[in-house]
Amino acid sequence: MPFIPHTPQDVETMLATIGVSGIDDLFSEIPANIRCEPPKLLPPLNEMEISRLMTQRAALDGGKLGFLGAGAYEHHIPAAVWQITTRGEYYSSYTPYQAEASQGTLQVLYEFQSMISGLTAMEVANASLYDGASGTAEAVLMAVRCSRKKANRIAIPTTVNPVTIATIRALVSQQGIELIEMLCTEEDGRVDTETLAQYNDEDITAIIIPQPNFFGQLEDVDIITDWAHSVGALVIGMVNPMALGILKPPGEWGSQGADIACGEGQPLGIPLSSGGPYFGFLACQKKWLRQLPGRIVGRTQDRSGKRGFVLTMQTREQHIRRSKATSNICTNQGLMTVAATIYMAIMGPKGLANVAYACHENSRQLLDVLTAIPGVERLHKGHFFHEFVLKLELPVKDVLQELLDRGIVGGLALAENYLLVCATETKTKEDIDSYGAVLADIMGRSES
Amino acid sequence: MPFIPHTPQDVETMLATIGVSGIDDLFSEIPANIRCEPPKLLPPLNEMEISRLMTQRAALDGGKLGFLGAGAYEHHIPAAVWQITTRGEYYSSYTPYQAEASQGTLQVLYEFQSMISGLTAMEVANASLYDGASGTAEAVLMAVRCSRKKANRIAIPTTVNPVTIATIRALVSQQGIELIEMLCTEEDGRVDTETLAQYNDEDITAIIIPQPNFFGQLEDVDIITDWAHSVGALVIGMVNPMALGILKPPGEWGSQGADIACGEGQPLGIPLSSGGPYFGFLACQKKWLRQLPGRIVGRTQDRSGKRGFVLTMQTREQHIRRSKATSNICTNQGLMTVAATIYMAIMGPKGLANVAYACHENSRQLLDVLTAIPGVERLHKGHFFHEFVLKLELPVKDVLQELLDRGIVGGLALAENYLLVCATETKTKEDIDSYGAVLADIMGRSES
Amino acid sequence: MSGDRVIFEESVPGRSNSQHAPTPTGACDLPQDFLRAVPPPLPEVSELEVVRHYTQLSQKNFSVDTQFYPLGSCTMKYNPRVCNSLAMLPGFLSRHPLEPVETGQGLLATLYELQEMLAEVSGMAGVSLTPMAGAQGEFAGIEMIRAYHHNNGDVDRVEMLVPDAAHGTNPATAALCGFRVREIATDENGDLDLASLKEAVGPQTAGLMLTNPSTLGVFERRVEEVIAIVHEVGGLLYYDGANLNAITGRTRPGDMGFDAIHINVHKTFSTPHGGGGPGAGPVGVSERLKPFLPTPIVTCYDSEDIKKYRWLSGINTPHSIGQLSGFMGNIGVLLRAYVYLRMLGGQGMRRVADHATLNANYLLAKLTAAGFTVAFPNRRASHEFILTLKPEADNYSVTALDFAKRLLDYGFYAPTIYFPMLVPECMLIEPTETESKGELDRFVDAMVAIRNEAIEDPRLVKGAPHNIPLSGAGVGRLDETQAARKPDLKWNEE
Amino acid sequence: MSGDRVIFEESVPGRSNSQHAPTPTGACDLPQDFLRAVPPPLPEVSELEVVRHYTQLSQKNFSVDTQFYPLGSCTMKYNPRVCNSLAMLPGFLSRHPLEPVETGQGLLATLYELQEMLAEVSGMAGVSLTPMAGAQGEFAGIEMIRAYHHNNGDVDRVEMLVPDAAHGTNPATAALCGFRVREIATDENGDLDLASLKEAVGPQTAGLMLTNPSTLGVFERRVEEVIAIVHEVGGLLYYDGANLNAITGRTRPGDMGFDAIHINVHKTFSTPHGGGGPGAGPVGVSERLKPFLPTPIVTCYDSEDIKKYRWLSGINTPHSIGQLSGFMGNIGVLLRAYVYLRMLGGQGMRRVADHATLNANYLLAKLTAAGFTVAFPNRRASHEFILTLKPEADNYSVTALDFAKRLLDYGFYAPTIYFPMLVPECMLIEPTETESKGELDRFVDAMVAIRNEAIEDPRLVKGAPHNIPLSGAGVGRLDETQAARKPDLKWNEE
Ligand SMILES: Cc1ncc(COP(=O)(O)O)c(C=O)c1O
Ligand SMILES: Cc1ncc(COP(=O)(O)O)c(C=O)c1O
Repeated sequence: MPFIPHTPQDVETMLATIGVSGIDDLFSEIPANIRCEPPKLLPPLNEMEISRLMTQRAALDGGKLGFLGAGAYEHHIPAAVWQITTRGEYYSSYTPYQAEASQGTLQVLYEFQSMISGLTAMEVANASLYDGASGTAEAVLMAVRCSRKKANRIAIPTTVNPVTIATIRALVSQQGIELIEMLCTEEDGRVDTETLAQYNDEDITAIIIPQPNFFGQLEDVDIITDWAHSVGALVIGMVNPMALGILKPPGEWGSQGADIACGEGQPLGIPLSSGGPYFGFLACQKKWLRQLPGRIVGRTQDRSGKRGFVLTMQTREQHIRRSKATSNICTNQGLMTVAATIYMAIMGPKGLANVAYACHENSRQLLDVLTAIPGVERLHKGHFFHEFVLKLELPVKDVLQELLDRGIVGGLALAENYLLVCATETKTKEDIDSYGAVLADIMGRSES
Repeated sequence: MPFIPHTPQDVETMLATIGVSGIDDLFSEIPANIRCEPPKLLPPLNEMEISRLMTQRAALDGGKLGFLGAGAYEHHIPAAVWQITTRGEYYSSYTPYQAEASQGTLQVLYEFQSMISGLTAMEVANASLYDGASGTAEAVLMAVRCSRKKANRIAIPTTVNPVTIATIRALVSQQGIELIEMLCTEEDGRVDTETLAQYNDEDITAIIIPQPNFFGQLEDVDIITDWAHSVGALVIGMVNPMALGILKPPGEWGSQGADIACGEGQPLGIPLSSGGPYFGFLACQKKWLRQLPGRIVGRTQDRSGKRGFVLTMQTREQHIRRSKATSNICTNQGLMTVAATIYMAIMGPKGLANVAYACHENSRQLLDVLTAIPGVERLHKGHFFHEFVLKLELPVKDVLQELLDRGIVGGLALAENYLLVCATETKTKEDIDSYGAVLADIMGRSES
Repeated sequence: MSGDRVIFEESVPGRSNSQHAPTPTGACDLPQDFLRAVPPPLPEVSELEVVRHYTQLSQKNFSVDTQFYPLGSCTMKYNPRVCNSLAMLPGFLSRHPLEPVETGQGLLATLYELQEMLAEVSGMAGVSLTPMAGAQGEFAGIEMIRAYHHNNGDVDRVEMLVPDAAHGTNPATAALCGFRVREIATDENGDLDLASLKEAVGPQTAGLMLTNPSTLGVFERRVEEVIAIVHEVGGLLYYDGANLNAITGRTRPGDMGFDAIHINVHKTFSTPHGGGGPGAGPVGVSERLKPFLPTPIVTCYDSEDIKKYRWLSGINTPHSIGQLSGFMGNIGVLLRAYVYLRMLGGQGMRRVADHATLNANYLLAKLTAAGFTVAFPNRRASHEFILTLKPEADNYSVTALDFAKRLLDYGFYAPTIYFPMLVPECMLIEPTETESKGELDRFVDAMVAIRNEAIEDPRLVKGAPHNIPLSGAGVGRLDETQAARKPDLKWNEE
Repeated sequence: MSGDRVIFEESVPGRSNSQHAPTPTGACDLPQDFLRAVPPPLPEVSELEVVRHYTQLSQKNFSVDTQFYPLGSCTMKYNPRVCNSLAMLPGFLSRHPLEPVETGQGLLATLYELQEMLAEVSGMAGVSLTPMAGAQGEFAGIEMIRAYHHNNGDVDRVEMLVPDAAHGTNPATAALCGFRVREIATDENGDLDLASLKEAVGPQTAGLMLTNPSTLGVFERRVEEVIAIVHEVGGLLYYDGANLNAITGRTRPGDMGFDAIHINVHKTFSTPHGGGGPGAGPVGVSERLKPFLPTPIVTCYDSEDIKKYRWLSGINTPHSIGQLSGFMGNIGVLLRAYVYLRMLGGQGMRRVADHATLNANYLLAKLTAAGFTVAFPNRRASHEFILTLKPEADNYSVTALDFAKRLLDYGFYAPTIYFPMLVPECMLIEPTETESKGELDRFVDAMVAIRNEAIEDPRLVKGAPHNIPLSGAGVGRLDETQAARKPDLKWNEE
């Protein structure tokens, strides 16, 4: 019996101790008419068989030369990260309710909070949420709780990832929150700081500022932040944590800094994995601490004064506050934060900055190579981090299919002729040139 | 600087503490004319780059449907085995000289010795040697030390793996040991028990009995053992430990049992890995304990009576006995024994027996399928474990090449027309049928 | 020992691991305005120090891989190691979520089969795998109920009924979905109080959230009646699947009559808890809620006799409550669940419930025989059960918390304590099916030994833990009050 | 705690893990004579119990990944984790050793480049990777020397010279190769005593085995003279490469004039020690010994402008001393060494020696300043150095062994003690280049603290260890005498 240690003799002894004659008796309280037969599932496989099956399936997937970003990014992950993260003691423990027997996880989370706080330049951080998109929805709910305004109106620029917007909509619409679209400039693909005054009277509770934004462009975060604060709106900085290796952190945006910082943690040591598990991070200024959802770890001491760590501020949480909790989140993405913490510790400030630079450099190089091809040009002006939008003279869908047939995942189709492209530090000059050569070939063939 | 923690500031402080002005000064005792420049090596790669290179290289290798055995065997290895074995505490520790801080490794080795003793039915076992072949050479040297005979004559049947014989020759020939070839029957591919008496007057020190033998055949171990003992020769049982899941263990051969048991440990949870690292095991009757080479772990207690484990019987070893040691072995295959111990613990008696049965069953099935093909027949009569020799009407070399072109590693060419083939529990009916179909096709095409 | 320090205490300015980052070839072209003035204050430590630090820290955790972990409601069973290796195969790890489905047919086939198998195990008509954990599954389920009512023009159903014994996520989720929460009482045998239920239902009722077996460790015997009462008034029924491990292959929420459920795959399907996640909380629904399932969902079609798979979302699913996260859910977790399910098969799923229940009832019988007080003595335990240590607290002033802390010294993780809140000094014990009889017996011995200590030397127990068998000198009982009063939530150079 | 028991104590008859073994379809057809009468007495435990047991046991080890491990002569540096992942890629793991070279071009290219790089680092003309560890490398080297002499008809060279400070494997190897061992004395500064050497050499001399820097932690300054003396009489020179970490990129055995060497890749090239192995001991030789290299060796040729690789053995290598093991050596270990070497490059190899030497000399300086006695005070330390604790033993009757055991309590693995035997109460300390200054400082603090304890409370030190920071309650000082007197070498049900 896979994973069940009992011998028939054990079972017999145990049944006798309980005082029943068979296992069926243990289920006597289930009404007879809702009892069922064992489910009809695919036939069971032993470990050797399932290993072979999954190995075959995995061999069908992935492994392409990829230039896709759009919210999830391929980065080098030091081998140490996952070899340590998957150690049984991290992997198979629960949320650290018994602090004294969970100091490993607790200290890692404390270090994680410290690193996220440092990276975002915010005063406090929680110990993770599900992912970047749902975490941004939590940031919205939090902003609404923090604000004294009656109307709950959240300004969201169209430069925010549309899936993130949809997720926010799905998760917060029941709270009477209104999402207000803020248009961006066509030329720049970013929030038009000239026209911010249009929203002065909209009674905005908070604004989400993406940096870099969905198109890879860098927003004028200082101006937008100061404007938002001038109209009494809170600022939610939605950031790529890898970019923060070099970019100005939300805590330093404008004259006061953002109020809340959130984002997708995946770039920090988490594999692409077809979309998950990743993790969301959330940080804020200390004054909003009691509105921060999710687990929080604090440092304390034992009776002899020895340092230790515990889950704290639990009166915000659902298991204590129930329907009045700051969030319903319980299980979060714990193990991902272990990986991210180890990743950040290995990379350090210099490593993170160098990777961020390399991403930027590579994407600039890619831009040069691709826009040298006739029929390919960049859509926007202005600065970008490691993604940009191309305008192609051919239908993007067809181009992507041809690229794929030649082993290249070319980017994300945004519209008929627009293509969002990314190059991280993982791309070599040869990779970039090979994308260029293949694309040139595709574009050229259509010319003739 | 990869893997070096010092900052320039650290280096300066340290040099100052030492009282020198530069690192060069630390090498002042090396005569000037033998100093060198840094070696000219391939250019350094960062972790991302080397990972990509090795992944590309690994992708070139392996992954075939394989029917090769001949001393190394593909078996299912439970995932738990290597996930635990590569934990840093096992992986990055040294030979357990400081017992109190090495109880993990020591207890594992004690358990390993216990399991190997049990499997072979011998009284004591050591904690591993390099591999099966060199371990057999150690067994030969050991037998010579144990024996009171003047002449050092070791009988080796031709049913022993020829590479093992070559290895023994390379390793023991300096000791004035004579290796005497014992012919096998052509029909059976095993030691001819009828003609043993021929060797009665050869003054044999010890005989090596392989079970199963190189051709996969089962030797009449009881008869040979009793005969050897009757002429005062020691018996070295060279066994496949997986086969011992069902086969009679050396300790029970004949009326007294073998004196020494040795073999290649690879089948016990070690991946094929193009040949290593594997491990050799060596077990013997207690009376020969002081002649047993290699590390040995013993149980003892601390001052409060608490159970603990230490390296013991070290007066046999080179670091104490120097030129009079039982062997020069120092570093052995420690980590492999951790894997093997975990493997044996997971499999248990029933699991090991079932795998052994399945190997046997599959190879019988394979035999049926292959010998149904015209031009293919079995060379020997008699019982085999999980390997057998085929006689092909076509040159084996060409057939193997054709098989390989179609993704199948068909076995080992023994001679122009002889092919040694193996099927372990990893082969499904489809695998076997597909070998059959492809071979039939190859054999058939040549007919026409 | 590095693990006794915080990683920042190992930091030396200027240190870096150059093997992990390309050296920049030139200066950055971005204007200063966009850039950070100072580098992020991350620790500057060598790779060896990182490995040493986090390896040592790991040794300071109890876990299923190292200890018996009878944490009630959490189903801390063995997480097969093979699930980890197979979910982390390079093909799965390297694929970008937005790649075309052509590059993900292996994954999609797997997810599709998982959807089908979860539907079969739970008896539901449709499944979406996307929720990230139980609580998000609850959100999806309750949102679907809301969407269903709204779709019927039934917009005045503003109340969600929740038993008082329910897990905190239930009321929190209902509130998040905009419902007013109404609590329903429990009777003295742990069943839902039908009188309160009848009194509570009405046209304002959107639905009822039920955990069955409940968090009290007993099966809701009148579940059909409960369901009938709610359905009668037009409400829908939500099943919290956290305790599914108790009933797999014995009964199914779908057969009981539930409309929506979530499944904590990190409980019943043995994916790891990872010190707090990630898990996954697939939702299953009855036929009428299928159009509302969250996206994406995997669908299957035949193409030239080959099964092909693709995602359903957006335009294909107009009534869906939408997407709950940035991509497709916790794929890696779902892969682990698939491997587990495939290894067990249908009979295996029944064996899970059988042996989980056997272990709980055995432990219950032994602890009862040893003189401990059971919360619901007239009931059969499900896969877990509740002790009340009120007698011990009254007689020796040693509380459930003290017992819990002292168990750590004995090398056992503590059961869940003070939840559910209904039972005073309660201890919710869930052994799971993967623990051996020997381990259960040792746990009983420890409980008895602690009670003896409580009698003979209560301060010993109240001062626990004293000597947790952990590396690097464990800590003693930690001061949680100080932690909350003066929050120290990040490292500041002292 | 499972780790406090032996796995056999967890065994319950009849238990098995059916997920790992196919169920037999029929009865075995083999005659009873061939079969075992009773199943092998392996433990019968569940997979969870196995995982728990061996995970707990691992926590009872000190290791580089968890502690400073300054074990002299052993080069316990950081073993990069990436070497492990890349060596364990499925393509490498799944290949059978006897497969045709077509299926192993990735591996063979790697091994070929490794051969070339090791030749360059050591300054030798040819390399064979096949020896399984240092001692087997020694065997290969000494055998080649023997073969060389025999090939020259020079059969009367029956003596191998070995310094008295040499590692035990040196004389043991020489004996195994059939040589008479003759010890050469060391002078008071740790150099070889040239007078004894000159006296010892003659027509009977087959060669000299030298470790340089020697196991005394100092560089043999007159190495050229030593070599000349031996060459003069027709003997060859063997270099024991265990201490190569001290000189990489600074000097090369080949340039010194050695004829044969081995390299412990598990030392200098940072492959793990695995609690006792596996390692690998490639041998390098000068031009004249190349024909004698053990097989197989990888060779490279061009085929249609593509580099192809194949094994050299048997017929291609008529003078070879032959094959030393069943297949090709410890391939997985060699792969790890390759990855390490590629990450470091030539400059990196020099940095290794530089910083290993820096760390040793720094530690030496600090310990000297703290009042400890150095064995060779007039010498520069190489990558390791020797303290003699004779003064402490004489004054406080606290020995090197006591210091070693007490260091464990402080969370440090102990340096090598009582080797080399020349120095009384010796402690051979090798910090390696991967340890930080902070860690070295802490080690000095611990040594000083222990000496203070020795002065104030010698019994504390003599009774150590007392509280090793290990999981599952460490043991106290173990009785080795009892272990050897009444060997208990395997589990017998008590
Ligand atoms: C009864 C019950 N319901 C819901 C949940 C919430 O599930 P999750 O933690 O996966 O969000 C839990 C988890 O502990 C639970 O025990
Ligand atoms: C100086 C010296 N020579 C030789 C050896 C033997 O090497 P191995 O243990 O790899 O066989 C060692 C190992 O400790 C050593 O230190």
